[in-house]
Order: sequence, then C-alpha cells, then structure tokens
Amino acid sequence: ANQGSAGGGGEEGSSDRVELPVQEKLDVPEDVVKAAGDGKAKCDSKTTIAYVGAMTGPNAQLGINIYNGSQTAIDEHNAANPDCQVTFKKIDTEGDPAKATGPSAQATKEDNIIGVVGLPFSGESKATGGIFEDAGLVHISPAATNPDLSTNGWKTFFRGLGNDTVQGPALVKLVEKLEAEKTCLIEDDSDYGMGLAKVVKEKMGDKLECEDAVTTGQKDFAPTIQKIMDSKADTVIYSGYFAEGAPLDNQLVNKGFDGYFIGPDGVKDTAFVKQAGDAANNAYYTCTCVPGDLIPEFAEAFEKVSGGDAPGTYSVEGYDTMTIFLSGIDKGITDRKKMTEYVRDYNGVGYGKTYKWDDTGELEDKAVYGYKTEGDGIVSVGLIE
Amino acid sequence: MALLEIKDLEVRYGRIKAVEEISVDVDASEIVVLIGANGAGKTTTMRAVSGLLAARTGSITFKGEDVTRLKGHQRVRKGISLVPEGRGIFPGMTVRENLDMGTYALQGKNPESEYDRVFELFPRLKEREKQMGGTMSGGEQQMLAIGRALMANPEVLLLDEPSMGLAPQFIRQIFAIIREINAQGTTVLLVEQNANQALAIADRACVLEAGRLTKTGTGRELLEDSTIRDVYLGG
Amino acid sequence: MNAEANLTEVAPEREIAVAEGDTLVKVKDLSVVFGGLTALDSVSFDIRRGEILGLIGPNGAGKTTCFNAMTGVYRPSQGSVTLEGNSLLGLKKHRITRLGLARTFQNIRLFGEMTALENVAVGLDARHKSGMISAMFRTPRHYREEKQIITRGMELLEFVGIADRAFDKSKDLPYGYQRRLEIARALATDPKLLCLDEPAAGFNPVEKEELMELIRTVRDEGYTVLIIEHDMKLVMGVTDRIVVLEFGKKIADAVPAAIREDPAVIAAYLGQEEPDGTA
Amino acid sequence: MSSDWISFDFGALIDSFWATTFDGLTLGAIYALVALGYTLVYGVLNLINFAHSEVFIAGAFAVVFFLSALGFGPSAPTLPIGMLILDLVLAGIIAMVVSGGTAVLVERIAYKPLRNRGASRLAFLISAIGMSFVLQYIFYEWRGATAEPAVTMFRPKPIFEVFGSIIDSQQLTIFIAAVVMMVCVDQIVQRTKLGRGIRAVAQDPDTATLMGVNKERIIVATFAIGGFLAGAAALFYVMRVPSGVFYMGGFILGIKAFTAAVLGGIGNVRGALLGGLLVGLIGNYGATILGDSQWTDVVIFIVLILVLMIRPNGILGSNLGEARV
Amino acid sequence: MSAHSPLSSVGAKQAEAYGKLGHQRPNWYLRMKSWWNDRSRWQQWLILLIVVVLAYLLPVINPPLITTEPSNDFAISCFNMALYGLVALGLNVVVGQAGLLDLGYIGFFAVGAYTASLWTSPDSPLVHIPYLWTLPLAMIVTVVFGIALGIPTLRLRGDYLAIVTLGFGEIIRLLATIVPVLKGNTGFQNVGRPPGEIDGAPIFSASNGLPWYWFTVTFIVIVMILLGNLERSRVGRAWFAIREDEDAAEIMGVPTFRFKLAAFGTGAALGGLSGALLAGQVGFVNNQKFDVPTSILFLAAVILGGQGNKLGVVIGGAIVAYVPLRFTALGGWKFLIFGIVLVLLMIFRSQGLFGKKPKLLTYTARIRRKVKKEGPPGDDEGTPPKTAPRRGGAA
Ligand SMILES: Nc1ncnc2c1ncn2[C@@H]1O[C@H](COP(=O)(O)OP(=O)(O)OP(=O)(O)O)[C@@H](O)[C@H]1O
Ligand SMILES: Nc1ncnc2c1ncn2[C@@H]1O[C@H](COP(=O)(O)OP(=O)(O)OP(=O)(O)O)[C@@H](O)[C@H]1O
Ligand SMILES: [Mg+2]
Ligand SMILES: [Mg+2]
Repeated sequence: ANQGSAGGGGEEGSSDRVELPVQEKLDVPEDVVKAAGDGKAKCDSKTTIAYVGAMTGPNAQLGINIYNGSQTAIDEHNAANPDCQVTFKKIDTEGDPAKATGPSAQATKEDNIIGVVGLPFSGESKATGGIFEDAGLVHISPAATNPDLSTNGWKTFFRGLGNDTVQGPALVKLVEKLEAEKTCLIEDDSDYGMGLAKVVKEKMGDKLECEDAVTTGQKDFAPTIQKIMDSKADTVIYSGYFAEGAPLDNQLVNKGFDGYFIGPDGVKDTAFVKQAGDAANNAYYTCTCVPGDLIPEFAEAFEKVSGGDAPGTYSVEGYDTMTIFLSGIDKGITDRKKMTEYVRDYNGVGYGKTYKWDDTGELEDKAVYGYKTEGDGIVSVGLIE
Repeated sequence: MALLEIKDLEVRYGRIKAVEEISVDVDASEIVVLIGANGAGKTTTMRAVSGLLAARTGSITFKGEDVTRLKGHQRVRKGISLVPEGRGIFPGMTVRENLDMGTYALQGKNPESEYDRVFELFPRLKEREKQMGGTMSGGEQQMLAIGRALMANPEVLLLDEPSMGLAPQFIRQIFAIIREINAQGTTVLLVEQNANQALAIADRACVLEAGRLTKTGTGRELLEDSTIRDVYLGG
Repeated sequence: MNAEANLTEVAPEREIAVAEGDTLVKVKDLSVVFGGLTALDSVSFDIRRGEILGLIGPNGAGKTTCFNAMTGVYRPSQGSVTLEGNSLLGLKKHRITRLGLARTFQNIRLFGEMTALENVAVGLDARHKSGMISAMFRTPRHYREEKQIITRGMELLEFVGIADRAFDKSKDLPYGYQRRLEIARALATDPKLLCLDEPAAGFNPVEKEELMELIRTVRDEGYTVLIIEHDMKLVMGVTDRIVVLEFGKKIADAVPAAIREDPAVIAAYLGQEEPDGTA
Repeated sequence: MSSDWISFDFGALIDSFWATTFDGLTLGAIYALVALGYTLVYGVLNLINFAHSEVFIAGAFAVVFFLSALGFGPSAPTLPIGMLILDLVLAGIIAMVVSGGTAVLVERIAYKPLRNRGASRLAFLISAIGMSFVLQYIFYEWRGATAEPAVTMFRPKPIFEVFGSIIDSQQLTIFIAAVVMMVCVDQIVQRTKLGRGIRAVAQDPDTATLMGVNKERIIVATFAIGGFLAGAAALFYVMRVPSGVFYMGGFILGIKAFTAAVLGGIGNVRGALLGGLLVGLIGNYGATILGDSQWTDVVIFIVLILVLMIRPNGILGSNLGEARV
Repeated sequence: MSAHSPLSSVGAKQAEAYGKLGHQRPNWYLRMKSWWNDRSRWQQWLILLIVVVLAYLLPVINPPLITTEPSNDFAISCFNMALYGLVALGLNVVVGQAGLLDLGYIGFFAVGAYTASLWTSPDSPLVHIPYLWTLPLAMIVTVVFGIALGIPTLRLRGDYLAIVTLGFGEIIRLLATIVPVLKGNTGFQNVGRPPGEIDGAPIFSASNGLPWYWFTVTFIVIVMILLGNLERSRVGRAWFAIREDEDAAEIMGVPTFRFKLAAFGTGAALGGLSGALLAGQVGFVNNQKFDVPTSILFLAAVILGGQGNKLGVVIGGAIVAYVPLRFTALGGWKFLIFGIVLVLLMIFRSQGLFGKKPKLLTYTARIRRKVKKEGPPGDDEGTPPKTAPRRGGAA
C-alpha cells in the first residue's frame, strides 16, 4: 500500500509549512572502523560478547533492532577472520527492570563473556549497572538515554549515544528551524519521554502553548487532541515512543490538525510511518543516530540478518558498539579488565559517530540528526547542530 | 406396556451412589407415589427421569421409546414435565411470563385454552398475572409451578414434594388438584413426605430406602402395612 | 436419648438470672413494608423465658419476615424488638447473636465444607475473644478457648445426637443430621432465645417425632424457643403457646388447645380438621 | 515535595464541554458494545468472561486485514460513498463473524468442559484468564508487539454544529450505529423467544431445562451475540483508532468495558449501555479537568468505587432479572 | 447442602461441584495422604525439616534440567520463586481463606516496594532509615492502604469486589506514574539492602541471589507457621465460614466485616513485605510491572497451587515465577503455553495442584481417634458414608 505520498492527505494545507531539504547522501568517513578488521585476527573461539536486553515482551522491537545490528557485525567479523570466531550470546531481559537482574547476573557469571552490548532501556540499566560494576564487566548501552545513568560512578558503563540533554535541545532547535509559533508538548510516562520533555520544558519555558501527558499503551487520545486543537498550536512535540506517537499523530490529523509533529528517536521508526499513515507526512524527528539506510553497505548486510527489514533505530549503534568489542578482541584482549580499559581509551570512528568517551562514560560526539517523513520512509535532513 | 418405564436406574454424584437398581413402571392415567426418608434418593430419581441428571446405568423408556440418552429439554418436548423440589420459579419474571415459559417447548403456539385451564384450576394466578414470580408467597409459587408444568400439557407430570412448606389448608387443596389433573388424563408420578395423604390418592406406591426400592404395592396396601406405618407414617 | 445423660454438661455456665416465665423478648408494633406491600403490620407479642412459642399462619402471612426483622436481616419500618430490655433494632446481625438470639434457616445453611465440629466451633466462637495476635502466637487464652471448643463442641454434638459424625464434612451428613447440626450450631452461640424456621420441613412423621423430642430437651435445658412450623401435629405437640399471623397481622395468641378451637384460626389456616389429624 | 501534580481546571472543561461530551459519548458507545458482551455472559453464566477482550481484538484484526486486502491503507481512500458504506458493512460483518466465532470457540474450549464437570466459579475465571493469555500471545507470536499499520476508512467530516461544537461524520456513525445495535439486543432479550430463553437460563438454568430450553444452545447463542457486538465494536474502534490494533489492545479496552458493565450493573443490558456512555464521559471530563489524560483511568476507577459504595449492584442493579425476594 | 431445594439453592450447586471434585482426586493423592497421616507426629516433623533444609539448599544444589541457567542466574531465579511464593501466601489469605476475589493485589505489592524505596533510595527526598526497618514499615503502610480500601468496599459482593480491587491496583500504578514524588518510570535507584559485608563486598547485592533467597524463605517459613496458627483458630474459622456462606456466618455471630478487613489487612501486609523484598533485591523500583496482568498472575499462582493450602500456594507461586525464567528462550510462546496449562488445569483439576481443605481446629487428635473408634469411619476424604435413613436417631 504505497498510498503514503499520493493519498488525500496532501490537501492539508502543507503550503505554508517550511520544508527542510532532504540529505541526499552521507559520506562514510574514510577511517570508519568496520567489524571485519584486517582478517588476520586470532582468538579463542570461546571468547564471547553478549547482548543483554529485551528480545521479547512489549518493547522487544528496539532490542531486536540492536541485536540484529550486533549480529551483522559478528557475522561480518567471523566471516572475515577464520581464526577468530567470536561467540555471540543473546540474553533476554524483556526490558523489565525487575526481570533484568537474573539475566545480568548470569552474564557476569560466565567468564567467557568479556563485553556486553546493552542494556537498551534506562530502567533496566539502572537496575543492573551495579551488577556489571561488581563483576567488572564492561557494557555499552546502545539506546538508554537517561542522563543519571552516568552519575553512578560506574566504571564499566558506557553509552553509545547522546543522552537526553543532547537530544532535548535539538528538538527545540528543530522547532525553531521549522519556524513554528505555537508549540504543544506531549510526553508519555516513560523515563525517556519524561526526561526529554523536562529538557524541552526548560528550554521553551512559557513558550509552550499546551502540555499533556499520555500513558504507555494508550491508543485513543481524544482529550489530548481536544487540548491541542483548543490551543491552536501549529507544532506538537511528542516526547515518547512511536507506539503511542503514531496513533496520536493519526488522530490529530484526522481531527484537522495541520501543523508539524516532532518526535525524538523513539518516534523515528518506519513503524511510525506505517501506523500513522499519511498523517505522518507532517512528522519531523531528531535522533542522535546516523541514518543507517544512507549507508548502503551496512543496510545490505543488515537485511541479510534481519530477514529483509531495513536497519531500524539504533541498529547502527548495535553494529558500532559490537565492532568496538570485536576490534578489541582482534587486538588480543581476552579478559574483562583489559576490555574495560580498551573501551575507556577507545577513540575510533563508527558508521554512526566518533566513539570516544569522557570519564563518566558519556560520548563526546554529540551529533544530532534531523529526519522527516518522505513517502513511507524516513529520510535525513542533516545535522541539526 | 407402561407409559413410563424406569429400569435398573443407577445415579451417582461423583463417587456417591445416590440410587441404584430402581425399576418403576408408570401406566397411563395412574398416580404413582414414591415415599422414603430424607436422602433416600427420591429427588435424584425424579431428576434422572426428567433428564437433569444422567443415569449411570439403566434405562428410561417413555411410550416405548428409549429416552435415557435424551437431554432434559428434549424429554420435555416428548411430554415429561417435572415440578422440581423448591418450585423453580423464575423470580425475575412475572406470573404470566412464568406461565409462558411453560409453553417454551411448544414450537411457537400459545393456545389460550391452556391458560384458561390453568387459571381455572388456580384462580389466584389470574389475579396476580402481573406480579413478579419471586415475590409470590410459598403457596402461590407452588401453584404457579404446577400451572406452568401444565401449560406444556405433559403426558406425565412429575411432582417433587409439592406440599413442602405449605400451610395445612393449601396441602389439602394441592392434593385435590393433583387428583383433578389426573382425572383430566395426566399421568402423575409423585414424591411426598406427607405420606398419609399421598398414599390415599395413589394408585400404586413405591418405598425408597437408601437408594433402593424396598417395597411396592397399591396405595392402600402400603397405608395398611405396619412397618411402613412405623417408619413413615408415625403412630 | 443418650444425650440426656449429659444434660447438665451442655450448659454448665448458664445461669438463669430471671425467674422462668418473665418476658425475655418483647416484639412491639412491628411493621415491615416491601415497596407497597405491608408484610408485617403492627405485630406485638412477648416471648417468656423458658417457653416454646409457636409462630404459625398461612403462607405469606409474614412469619419469616417477622423472624428476619427480629434477627436483623430486614429493617422494620416501625416498632421495636427488645431482648431483656435491650433494643435489637439497627444492631448488626452478629451483635444480635451475641446478645443472645440464635436461629436456624428455613433452607439449611451450614458451612458445607467444614466438619460438624468445626461448624459448632464457629458458633462457639461467638462467645470467644481471642483475636489475630493471640491466635498467631498461641497465647494461653487462645489455648484455653481452643480446648474448650473441643470439649464443649463435642458435648453439643452429643446432645443433639450426632457426635459420631463430628469429623465429617457437614455437606456429607444426612439431611436429618444436618438439621440437628444447625440446632447444635445455634445452641453453641449460647443463646437466650433459639429461633427455628420450619425445622421439620421435609421430614416424615417419624422424623418429626424425634425432632419434637429434641426441641423439648432443648427447652428443658433452659433455652427459650421460638418455632415456625406448618406441621400442626408438631406445633400442637411441642409448643406452650402459639401466635397466629394472617396477612401480616396477629389474629390469635393463646395456648395450643385454644388455638385449635379458635374459629378465626380455623378459617384462616387450619381449615376443616382431617380425621387423622396429621395435616 | 511538589504539589502541582494535581490541579483542577474546571475552566478547561467549560471551554470545551460539548466537544468533550460528544467525543466521550462516541467512545462510550464503543465501550458499551463491548460491555454488553461481558454483561450477557455474566447474566447467563454468572461469570466474568475474561477472554472477551480478546474476542474484541480478534474482530479488530479481522477488520484491519479485510480492509487492507480491499486496498484501504494509511490514507483515506477516495471511494464513492456507496462503495465505502458497502465495504464498511462487509468489514463489520466479517468482524462480527470472527469475533462471534472466537467467542463461541472460547466457550467450547474454556467453559463447556468446566461446566460439564461442575467446576467452581473461580475455576471458570482462571480458565477464562488462561484463554485470554492464549489468544493474546497467539496474536503476539503472529503479529509481534507493534500495532498493525493504520487503515483509515474515511476522514471525518463535520456534519453539524451543536452548542458551538462540531459533530463529525465519524462520531455520528459510531454513536448511532452502536446505540441502534444495543437497542436491538435489548429488544431481543426482552421480546423474543431466544431472549426468554436467555433470561430463563440466567435466572435458573435447571428449571429452564425443565421448560424445554436447550441450555447449551442458549449459552452458545449468548456468547455469539456478545461476540457479534464485540465485532461491531471492533469496526468502530478501528474507525476511530486506525492504528490501535495490537495484541494488548483488547486487554486495555476490555478493562474499561468491564468497568462500564459493572458501573451500570453487570448482567443488566441497559446498564451496559449506560455504564459504557458514562465511562466514556467520565474519563474525558476527568482528563480535561485534571489536565492530563493520564488521569483518565484513575478518575474512572474512583468514580466506580464511589458509585458502588452507594449502589453496591451498579447504577441499574444487576442481572437479567434476578431474585427480588 | 440444602437437600430441601437442590434446584434453586447455590449451596446444592456447590455441593454438586464439590462432589465431583472429590471424584477427580487421583489415587496417588489419597495414598500419599494416608501414608502421611500414618506417620507419627515426630516423623512428620522430621520429614518437614528435611524438606525445609532441601528447600534452603535448592540454589546451591542447582540441579541440572531444573536450573534456569544459562538464561537466568539460578539463585536469583530462586529468589523470584520464593518471592512469588510469599506473594501467593499473602493473596491466599484473601482469596483462599476468606474467599474475597482480589484482582488488584499487585497494588499492595507496589505500595510495599515504594515504601522501601522512598525511605532508603538516595533518589528520594525523605529521611532515610535502614532497609530492614522498611520491611515492618512497608507492612504497616500496606495495612493502612488495605484498610482504607477495605472499609468502603468490603461490603461489596464477589465480582463487584473483584473489579474494585482491580481498579485499586490500577490507581496505584497510575499514581506511581503521575505523582512526581514517586518518580514514575524514572524510578528509584540504589534502594537499600540489609547490612553485612564479606571481604568488603555486601552480602546482599543485586547480583547475589542466594542471601536474598534464604532471607525470603525464612520469611515464608515464619509466615507459614503464623498463618497456620491463625488458620486453626477463631480467625481462620471465621474466614472459612465467610467464604462458605457470609450471611449465615454473620448470623452465627461472626463479625464478618471485621474479619474480612483482617484478611484484607493480613494479605496486604504480606503483599507489602514482598514488594519491599523485591525492591531491596533489584535495588531499583519504577512504575513498570505493577500492572493488571502481573496481578492476575499472582491470582493464577494461588489457584494453581490450590487455594486454601498454604504449602500448595507457595509451590504455585514458585511455578508461576519459574516457568518464564526457565523457558525464556520460548519468547511469547511461554505465555501461550502457560495459558493452555491454566485452561487444562481448570478442566481436569480445578481445585489446583494441591488443593485441600485446611484443618480449622487445633487439639482434635485425641478426640478424633476416639470418635473413629466408636463411630462409623470418619475419613473425610474417602467414600462418604451412606446417608441411610436414620431411624431412632441418637436414641
Ligand atoms: N448434589 C449432590 N451431591 C452429592 N450428593 C448428593 C447431591 N444431591 C443429593 N445427594 C445425595 O444423594 C442422596 C439422595 O438424595 P435425594 O435428594 O435424592 O434424596 P430425597 O429422597 O429427595 O431426600 P429429601 O427427602 O431430603 O428430599 C443423598 O444421600 C444425598 O446426600
Ligand atoms: N423481599 C421481599 N420483597 C417483596 N415482598 C416480600 C419480600 N419478602 C417477603 N415478601 C412478601 O411478604 C409476605 C410475607 O412473606 P413471608 O416470607 O414472611 O411469609 P411466611 O409467613 O414466612 O410464609 P411461608 O409460610 O410461605 O414461608 C409475602 O406476601 C411475600 O410475598
Ligand atoms: Mg428430595
Ligand atoms: Mg417462611
């Protein structure tokens, strides 16, 4: 059903909307570190990197995106390095903090595991950071954005993306770029959504025309929409995930809303476009992630692993963080302590961004990209900062 | 051949054997009475005959047709009607609606004549046509229950302790009515604790003890039987 | 009845503070209205200590309603019910029981999954005090009460003649035993007045005979009994006095012999006497 | 400690009172349709059919698949109105068949065997919960955790204005269709032979059998009617929330529909309608007054508790005519 | 049972159901039961002791096949199982013993978890107290909540109570989201833990399930003893009577409202205790997972184990916790299978795996033996005695 661009949605007065130009291509940096390495690596085949995070449960999709990204890296590496077959282990937490301690403790107990990709969500990361810290097992979260995570003094925690304090201002910046005048801020009840919303509120202050909060799992947003329509806003910042964002945008447009719908990386997902339908045409997104689909070589490899799905949110980060571990293994690292040091001192370019951490485990590269809907996909409109 | 033949009936509740080896024949236009102490299995027998309980072994034949495997509602359609212990009035339906339910099995027809017959037997019901079944007094409920069973114009009417909880006056009235119904051609199988009066109107009677038939005879025979007198009729 | 041997043990602590014969319960101007229907219309009668009072009347006369109003199930629209001078109206049902009024049900309502002894224990508990804490940590009081339950409970079961089935689930008991257990359970609450609602319904004449015997023994124990029953033989045989209701009004209040002759009662209720007198 | 998390803004409600009301009624009509399913089954079997929410979502999946197959997609199609109505009616029928079928299946698998064994009421409840799990995770395994892509049936158009607020075509369609259906069901229960059978089984199943009522057939019919209504609700739900169909979708709506049934008086057909509309309205009003739609459910449940404190059997009382003795 | 009007009375229907339940009770069960009853008192104690010791050692033994590794650390899994056991024990008081259908038990669990977090987590502005103090505190707070919920609602019957409790659970969850102090999804980190260190490392840590498991099992043992005492007392009998027939109980002098409230409070306290334990072990509490499905899982645990049987429901709780941990790899299928198991169980064994009627009297052994010797067989499981017409009665 390729009705996204052609459908009747066009009539909504998008004439006075500012359209940001699409970023046509992304230059992959020369010095990008790829998983394959030089093909000459030697290592013990028991050496294991684990993915710890949601594979089932209501939030599984994000986890699967990451897992497939990591798997892409492993496949690439093992194919290129016959003498270094790294084992990849998947440990499911369902994204639930209360359930995550068991799997995490299990991961720390297995000595072969010397690095962990995960955990994707802030809640479970909070619940398990101490466990990894006690075991000295380094873990790079490819998706958790809560700023507090890096303030625990954990030496084994690293974040493969910018946190909310990076993305929040970018959302505001995007509003300015779009020359919108009246903005409503809608947040969900997730740590992520609330965290971002807090930053946006700090930036925009009284300039916000209206605010509302929705709940995870909600699909019918009548009172919220009523509020937005009453406020005559021309922009909505939705601080949350696509699962609620999509029906919200859809119902908004059905009620006659013709402004912008701006969301962060949690919204930026092709599923959003599918679910919101042609309503998604008004959507812009920010993401500290790199447009993976603009990197054909990555997208191709990824699709082989995912069974045809294009790279999703944080797939690139999944690949990049795994690649960091793999490059360490290729360099002969066999234990957790060395791996932790290796990651701490790492400075390399990935598909996504430059990976170099400060001493709290936050990335120094704070690039945020803007995106928008085009057709039934999402395209980059380039760096926002 | 008898109209209703119960043969070697056995019924269990779980592992509890409630009745066994019960065989009773009821001929057309007869009044047959079952008596027995509490828990002897009278109600169980009645429920098994009307199909509310499944017979474990044995058979029930009605007009020569084996109905043992038929469901309760199918037996009603064949012409077996039970006025259950406790009357079973639909409390949230009016008297009229309760009577209507009696004709449920008669594919669609609601012959006025049936109502007339019931109202003739129980003028009280006519007065209270619009009253909710549940608010009727005990005696009125019993009338309603019998009247409702008659609406289906059954060939066999099973009555389980119709006199229970009724004032003495009413009890006499109920027995008179049973006799009248019977005179109009309906076969009656009656369970009663009020053995004296029941046996007085019975053509034949059976005694149930601990789930088994221990004695059968005409009503008069049992009335005069000294052991029966001692155990069931009192001095 | 072998129970007679235990008579003194059944109610060891009972003391009949007031002389037999004075008023125990006073029902005054009691009315109950359901919607438009006056089920009970300004009924007054007394129950004297130590007597067996019969309450009879045609179906729908208001007997059960009267019972329910006394035991707190229905709220009367007017009138008063007092037990030894204490008003029962508006009290919680369990309070009424503790004040000394116990009843059985027209349809047996035992705790089916409990054993006979446990059923009686629930009744005995009405007089007990031990609560959560004392039970959890088995304080001496709890211990004393539990011991008492076993002895007193068994005595009561013996009294009504079903001690041999003390450890059977009450739903597994024969109907007659269940009726007796209901009486035992009610007695366990140590009532001043025991109310029986059609205790003989579904009994055959011989079983009724036994029940009469039991009721008399209960009275001899010092309990006062109020009984609703349609079986005239039983009522006439066991009661000391009879109150007759019709259409919610009291139409007679006299000794059995007088009731039997009362033309109003005959017209309203008894009808023409059958020769065998069992009706 | 901040205390600004709760504030009452009645002005907001006054400003958008009619719009909020119309919307609440529309939403409430959908709740009411689902609530009827709970109520009917409760009336007849005296048990909460916990799997009813999945019966509903099965219909919603059917609507989505059927309409997608017809070429409906994210944007509203440009069809002649006659065709559109035909398509929607077809979708509705299919949803009703699927939901009805699911309901009957649930009855067969999770209830009938228990009934034959005379299980306790709690056993029925747990069996229903088990069935609910089964269906939910069938959908989960089959379609994943993400919602189905949107199928938009039509873009709502303003029809007329009342008290300065617009009533649009979608609201009108849903409300009128739902209320008409419920009135029909009420008439069926009150007037037809089937209805008499349902009421009889509800009041006394054994005696109903003695009247010649086929209890099993009545029970199946009750589940089927409940299922049909849930199917219709599914169509309206997808109409209103084009991308709200996912494995937990039924559960979320089901709780509110069940609340509606209880609020009105469970077992009472008219109570379900009243309860549904009230829940729709209360939720909307509450969210507007308190400022956040997160309050919706809190307000609904608090009102439920308050109502039950005053009327322990729901507003209209329970059951398809229970004992008044 | 009302032999009087089996058609219309609920009692008779129940009797019918129970009669059939008895029928389903398998032979091995009866045999085991009689074997157990034949043991002398001290033998029973000894066996129980061995079982308890084995229970304590479970995570140490880490039996193959049974273990939840390599997906989940077994000691932590054991802790979760024990925790669910404790939860089931608490809910059983409400549902199994007093017969009050509670679909919102998770609410108390949540209150307990939040109490522990609010008074120990550095994220909370409140005064901080040692973690162990939060356990009684959590119990007190939940009891207050339980009573506050109970007073207005315990008058409601059956399903109405069920929906109200469900609403309560939801309200708690939503308030945890809405009220800023409770920090919604952000949650509380570094919730306290019991004191004690070995080699500088805390004994009770998130990664080490063993001490937590032992701690919880100890609670279970204590609670079971106390609840056992309660069961065989005036309180237990009152609860059981309420469950059987509330009206009759009230009329027999049971202050039903007070005892229902007591059941609610007791259940709430145990729910709160469990919640606080979870908060301590995970060390992090946010608004996730205090939802209706989890609450229903709790209920399923009670029914699965066999409501009314304390040990049974503990095992039921353990199973409910265990299955998803053991079969993580199955993804959503495990819930599907769980659902099928629930349905099948209800069809074939609706009283639960270990359903049995509790004993409600304490000092009956002697008298029971005496009655057995004199009277007819009073075996309360076996073939019910024939209800023959009783002639002459006790005379
Ligand atoms: N639902 C049931 N479950 C188990 N046993 C039952 C059930 N109903 C009856 N029984 C048992 O079956 C036997 C026969 O009972 P039934 O009701 O048929 O007796 P009855 O002769 O009608 O007695 P009554 O004079 O009390 O009406 C009794 O032992 C009774 O305890
Ligand atoms: N809850 C109620 N609502 C309406 N009417 C009622 C209610 N309860 C009783 N009645 C009516 O009140 C009258 C008295 O009923 P009650 O049950 O007291 O009669 P009774 O004397 O006990 O009769 P029976 O001998 O049949 O048991 C009856 O006419 C009855 O229909
Ligand atoms: Mg009988
Ligand atoms: Mg009466």
